[in-house]
Amino acid sequence: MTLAAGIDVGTGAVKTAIFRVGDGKEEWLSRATLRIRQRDPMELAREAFERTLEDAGLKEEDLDYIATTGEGESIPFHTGHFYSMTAHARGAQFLNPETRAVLDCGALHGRAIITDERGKVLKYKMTSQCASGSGQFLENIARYLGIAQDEIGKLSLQADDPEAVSSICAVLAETDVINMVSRGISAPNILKGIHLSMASRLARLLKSIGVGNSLVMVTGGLAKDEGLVAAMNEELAKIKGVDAKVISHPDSIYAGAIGAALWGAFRFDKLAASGQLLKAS
Amino acid sequence: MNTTAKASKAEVIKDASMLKQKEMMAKHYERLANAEANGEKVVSTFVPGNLNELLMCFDLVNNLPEVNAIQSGLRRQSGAYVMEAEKSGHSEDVCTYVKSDIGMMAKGNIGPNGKKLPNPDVLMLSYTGCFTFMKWFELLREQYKCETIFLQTPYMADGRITPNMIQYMVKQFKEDVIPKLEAVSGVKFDIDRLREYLRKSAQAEEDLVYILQSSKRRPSPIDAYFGGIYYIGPIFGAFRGTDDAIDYYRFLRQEVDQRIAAGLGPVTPDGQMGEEKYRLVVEGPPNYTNFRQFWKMFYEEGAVVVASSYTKVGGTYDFGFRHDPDRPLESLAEYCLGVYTNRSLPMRIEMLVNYINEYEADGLLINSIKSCNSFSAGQLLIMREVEKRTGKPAAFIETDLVDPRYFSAANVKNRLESYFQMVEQKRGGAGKGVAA
Amino acid sequence: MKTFVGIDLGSTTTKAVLLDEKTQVLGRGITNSRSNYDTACRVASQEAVIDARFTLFRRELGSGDGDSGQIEEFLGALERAFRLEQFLEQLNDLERTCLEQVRGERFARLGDGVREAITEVFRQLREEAPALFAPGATRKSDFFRDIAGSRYLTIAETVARDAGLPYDLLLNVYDKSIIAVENRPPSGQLSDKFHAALKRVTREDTGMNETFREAVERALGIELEETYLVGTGYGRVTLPFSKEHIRSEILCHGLGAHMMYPGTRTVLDIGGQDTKGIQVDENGIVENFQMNDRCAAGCGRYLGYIADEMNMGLHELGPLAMKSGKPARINSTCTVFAGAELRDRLALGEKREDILAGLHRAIILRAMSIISRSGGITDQFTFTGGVAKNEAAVRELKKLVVENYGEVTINIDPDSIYTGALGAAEFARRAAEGRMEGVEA
Amino acid sequence: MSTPQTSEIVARCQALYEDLNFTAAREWKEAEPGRKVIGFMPIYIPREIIHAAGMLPLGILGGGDQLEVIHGDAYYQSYICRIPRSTIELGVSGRLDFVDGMLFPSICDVIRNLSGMWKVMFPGVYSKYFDVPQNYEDEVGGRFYVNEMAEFRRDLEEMAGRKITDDDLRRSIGLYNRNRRLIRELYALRARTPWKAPAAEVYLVVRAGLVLPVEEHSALLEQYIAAAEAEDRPIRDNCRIVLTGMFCEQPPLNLIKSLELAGCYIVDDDLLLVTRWLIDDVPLDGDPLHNLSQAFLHQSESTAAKYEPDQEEKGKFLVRAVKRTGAEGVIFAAPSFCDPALLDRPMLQNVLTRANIPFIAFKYAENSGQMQPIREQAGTFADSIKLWSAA
Ligand SMILES: Nc1ncnc2c1ncn2[C@@H]1O[C@H](COP(=O)(O)OP(=O)(O)O)[C@@H](O)[C@H]1O
Ligand SMILES: Nc1ncnc2c1ncn2[C@@H]1O[C@H](COP(=O)(O)OP(=O)(O)O)[C@@H](O)[C@H]1O
Ligand code: SF4
Ligand code: SF4
Ligand code: SF4
Repeated sequence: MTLAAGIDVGTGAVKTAIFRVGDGKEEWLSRATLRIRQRDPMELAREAFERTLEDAGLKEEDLDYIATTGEGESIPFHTGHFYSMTAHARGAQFLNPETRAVLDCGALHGRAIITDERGKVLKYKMTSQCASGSGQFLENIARYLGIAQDEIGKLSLQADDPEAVSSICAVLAETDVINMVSRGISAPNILKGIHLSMASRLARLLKSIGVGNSLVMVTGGLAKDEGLVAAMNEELAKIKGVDAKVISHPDSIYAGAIGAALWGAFRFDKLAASGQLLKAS
Repeated sequence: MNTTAKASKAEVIKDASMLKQKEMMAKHYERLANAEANGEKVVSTFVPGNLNELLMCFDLVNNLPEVNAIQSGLRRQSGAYVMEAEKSGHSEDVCTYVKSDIGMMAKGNIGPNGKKLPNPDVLMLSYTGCFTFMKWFELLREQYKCETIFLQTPYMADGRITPNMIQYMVKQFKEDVIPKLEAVSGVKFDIDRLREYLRKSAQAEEDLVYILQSSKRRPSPIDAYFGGIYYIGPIFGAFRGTDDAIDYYRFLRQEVDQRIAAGLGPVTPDGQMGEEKYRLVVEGPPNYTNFRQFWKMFYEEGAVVVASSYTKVGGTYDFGFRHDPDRPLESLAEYCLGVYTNRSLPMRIEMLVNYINEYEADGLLINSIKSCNSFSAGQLLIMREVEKRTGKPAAFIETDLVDPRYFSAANVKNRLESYFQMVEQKRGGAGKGVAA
Repeated sequence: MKTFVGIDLGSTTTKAVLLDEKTQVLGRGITNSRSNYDTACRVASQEAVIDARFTLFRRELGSGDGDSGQIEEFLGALERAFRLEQFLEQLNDLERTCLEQVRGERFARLGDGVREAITEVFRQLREEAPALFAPGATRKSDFFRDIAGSRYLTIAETVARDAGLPYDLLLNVYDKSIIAVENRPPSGQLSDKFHAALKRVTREDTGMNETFREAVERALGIELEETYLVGTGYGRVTLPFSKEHIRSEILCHGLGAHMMYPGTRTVLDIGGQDTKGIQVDENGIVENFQMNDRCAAGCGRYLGYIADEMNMGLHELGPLAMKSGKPARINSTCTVFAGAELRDRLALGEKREDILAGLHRAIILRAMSIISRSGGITDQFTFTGGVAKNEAAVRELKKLVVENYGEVTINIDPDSIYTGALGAAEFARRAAEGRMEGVEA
Repeated sequence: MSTPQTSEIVARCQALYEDLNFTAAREWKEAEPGRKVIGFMPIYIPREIIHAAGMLPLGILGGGDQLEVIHGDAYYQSYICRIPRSTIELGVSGRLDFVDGMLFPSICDVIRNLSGMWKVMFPGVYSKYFDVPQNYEDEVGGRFYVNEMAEFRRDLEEMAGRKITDDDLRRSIGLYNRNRRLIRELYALRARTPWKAPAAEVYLVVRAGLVLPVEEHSALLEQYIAAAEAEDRPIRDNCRIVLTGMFCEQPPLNLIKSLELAGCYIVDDDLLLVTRWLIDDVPLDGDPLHNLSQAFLHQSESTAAKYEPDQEEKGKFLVRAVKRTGAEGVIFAAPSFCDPALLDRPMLQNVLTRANIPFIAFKYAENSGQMQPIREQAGTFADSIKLWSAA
């Protein structure tokens, strides 16, 4: 039996997960998530990690491998680091084994990943420079509109005449939105407009890496946003030669942490088998 | 179309040239659509440095991807095409003309008449004034796997055409371009046929120059940018060297003469333009996705464009160049070398300065196109220099040719209004003396 | 008396200036721009009127033979009292709105807990309010949204924890309500509030005497007639005015800067979303201008994101950056990624003040490019817009101006944020005089 | 003199790299009266002709990530790449005031237009747009190119006040042949044992050649190769990649370092192409200009800057590079807003896909500061090659 923890330090939140792996089983013991709000992410990572240990009834020295991902490279107590797309691909695979593509929508970047049945990253692409299609932007707008995170999706689904956000820049788009409000456009239509513009960017990413007709799992902070998922499906349906379906999972936000933990266990076993035993921390 | 202005006499005659152009375009697209059925071979080529007369010598039908992109822009389809190209892996950063074309191919290559455009039998890559052309046709070649003929036009970097340049181009014609065109088309090259076409070109060119220079008058009878774009269509496209082009420019010249006689200004999509308040020289291509809206921002404020550089991309005729039947290949070379975007930056500055002076303009407006490095890189220096040399103010706006995402109406309008108000204020201020 | 109003509807703030017939500034008002331009204009104008009243008080009091120190002390007390009245009024409105919010179905299942928590938050807010307006107190900002907001968030965090409620919930109630409150046009009679403030001052016994009261009453009696109004600014296209009441912000900034410093030849304005370089002639007439392109990198909003990220007030950024000895080299001024860059660098162990100083330098570098585009700097150079309030930005600017253009006079007015509105007010005055100089109606 | 360590050599090169005032070139010029320096931009210039005139060819590759660009930005819209603006900044700020001439090779519209801008902005300086043929027939493009070079030679003769003899040219060609040979050797060394010659070091060492006289640079290359071979360095569990697509604006050094940190050994690249443009020795006998022209037409590197007349050959050079160096993948890194590089990329990617070679792609600017996204992408690429190659 191998015990491994995954710590995913994002720009929006820290996510942790602990797994017990062995005998062909992958057992998810505990989890935690903490929003990063004006606090040192490294401190938060420690805090989330402690909570996860406590919930699993474990101590740090029980663990065989502590894997970080995301921006967790500099966490002092890790055993190894996996890059975030590596981790998300594996995490999504765990959440739904049918997954062949992953769309990681975080606070600043969107990442599209094509995987195989083992969670191997075959191809991927990230959104570039400009941030108008980012989670951060959506969050800002929602705050401006006075809408809570978990309401965004539901409201967006009610849109009847989405208003396109034209600006390429998040700052200018903010003004666009302010103009919309003053023109009396309803919140659902505004949100849906933003969702569609984000979705269209993400769909382009997916298409450009050859998504074909895979099942696409959304992971990351925005996975909970059913409005975005719906918009994604609409945008993908518009693309010729693509017959992909986008789904989410209640635990999608943990995909990075899950993937890191599972790869950690995998790596530990592999190294153990070759006689190079590792010691956590 | 606004129908209220249709009643005036000028309108009716105006329609003669417009109808002629419409009919020419429709016929051409029809010919393209039926090329395969009719056993005609199709050549794709570019506007700047296009060799229409030469291509006609081989009975090739001329298809211009740039013009298709413009059409897609005007029809508001380019946005989707550009996105399509980006979906298939093209960068957001690069020229949207290319992406519009590639997206259009991916979406079935439907022309403006709703019929499928034919696959080219040959790509005539006249690489004039823009490096992007090279990549564009490499991409098309990858798709169509057809013969690609390459014609390099050296850049007029030092403001002059050297014998080495002419020699290089003529050599390319003789040793590469013509033999390959003969092979593709199965038609033997006949230099006398070329001479005849060139003669016709020169005739139409004469009228075009007359029309474009009519804007030196006050009020200007034409808008040399928004209107000018329609006027250059036939001669920059598939009609140079044809009788159709001769007729079209004759009609147009008559219409312009009538407007001059009546003391009228340009006709806009909303009818006869009101008082001419500002005279501008414009540098840079227009925006096609919001063409009407863009134009309206000018004529609403009483601004008329009296000269533009964009109407020189398919050939610079106003400095005296004409296609010359007596020196056929040399004159084709000179034509390619002389197009606006193949002129060095100092030459462009000089040209714009002269336009401002000769056409008595209030200033320079630069429409900087995100897509087009050939035009845009260096425009801010052009602006500075033209201001310095003419003492007239310049304004700078940014849009794109066919990518609607880069047209921000509020932004453009804000700058234009500020600019017009500034010109106005300066005029008022100049006579006022020192204020409080 | 006749007044001429200029309103500058900026992307971040809306400013109003009231001029009298002698081109003297009577009052200035500012508020944050919001979704409802109409309201923003009304609030800013009202603020300018309030400020104008204080000018009139000062004029009335000054015409008597009072001791000037005493007068200033009194006016200071009166102003604080007035602001406190205003604050409490808005606070009450906010509380009502918040309580209405939680009647919605979303909160039904949480029962009375939420209502109690909110009441508790507001109780504490009210309790500490007088201290916020005590003599010498510094506030995070002058806008209700900012003052109330930051205190609400702090208090709500503790209250939520104690009550076992999710903090995000209280946050959301606030977000929803503040919009409603902000977008309600100002109501109630100003004179009532002045009287209430007077009463408060009387109670506090700040050496007010009957002459003072009479002077104030006299000043309140003067009618302020809005003779002509001109609007300008980013929201110009959507301004609630007709075309003859609108001027381009470029012209207004040029003219405004000229009025403040008649020797001005170059103006730099850094606002929330745009940076402008303007060249004017000896009459304040614009000769040339350049603005940032469509990318809003390096404008004032950038500082806003940074301030949010650090949970600091905008006016605290400058002083912190001034402490840096070794500014970090920052190349990207993308507003949206500013926060990420900040975190990145903090994680690498760079000091907050060094990063901040680097960010300020980056903004100014961009502004320098825009000035360079518009034709460089000639004597005198005037810096306007909200960012001119930021000392760290000013320091970098001064350094770079000297390095690139030599010793030129650099003007920065404490009221530089009102430059556009001032120019607009002057256009209004000229328009009313029939001097439609330079601009066609 | 004892053989220096790699660290000493690299430190010297790094200092040259960071010196935005080109002190080394200034010193060279001042050392003897009448010396002249000719600056050139990427991508290819026959440096031999400049050298034969007794002048120093000086590579001007933009301002990197340390130059504060103020005036340069005033001349360019935000959607144009960085290199022209930082180059203008170098000019306007007086950092190039010792340069007697500037060459703008034919590579794209941006550099092409910059040649005209230079004429307007710095009227006292010799400036030339250096047009190269895209037609590779000896009699057509070859003839044109020889004539262009002859014109350039005449210009330089005028500046130098003396003739450039064929023997001068031959001697210079010989020196540059040796320099190119050494660089090829260095690249081969790195491809064999990438841990011995980290990409950032190789870059710095080669880049020094753009500011040093060729004789001096060749000696430096020799020293570095010897030192690198001799030094023991730990081998890391990295994958091997070919880095391509950057042919003009150079990435910041941090980007190159980040790639190796994220687990990718760079075993081939197209950085600083001018130093390796000609892939074989240029013959010394016969007419030197003709030989240079022949080498250009028939023995030169394939890049996005060139038209590939043969559709079949398009992109094959990359596949060959991967095979030659035993690479496991390709990383495309292109300057943001670089039309030629970015338009070329999909075609090259199609070739790689057909050849079953994995690749990733991203953009950068010479002053990119945020390496996090790049590390992440390269790291994932390395992860995917490493984790699963065994699984
Ligand atoms: N409960 C939620 N519902 C909707 N969106 C959320 C929720 N929680 C977080 N987010 C969004 O997710 C983003 C953070 O995602 P995350 O995956 O942590 O980003 P990253 O991995 O880039 O740090 C935030 O910007 C926020 O918009
Ligand atoms: N007290 C202050 N200290 C520092 N910066 C400030 C202050 N007030 C405003 N600013 C800056 O000024 C910007 C707004 O400037 P302003 O001229 O009002 O813009 P706009 O006209 O676009 O609304 C803000 O984004 C902020 O960065
Ligand atoms: S356009 Fe906006 S999001 Fe994009 S780089 Fe500029 S400021 Fe950032
Ligand atoms: S870069 Fe300009 S000239 Fe070249 S293809 Fe694009 S739009 Fe045309
Ligand atoms: S980076 Fe690309 S676009 Fe920029 S100058 Fe170089 S080749 Fe041209």
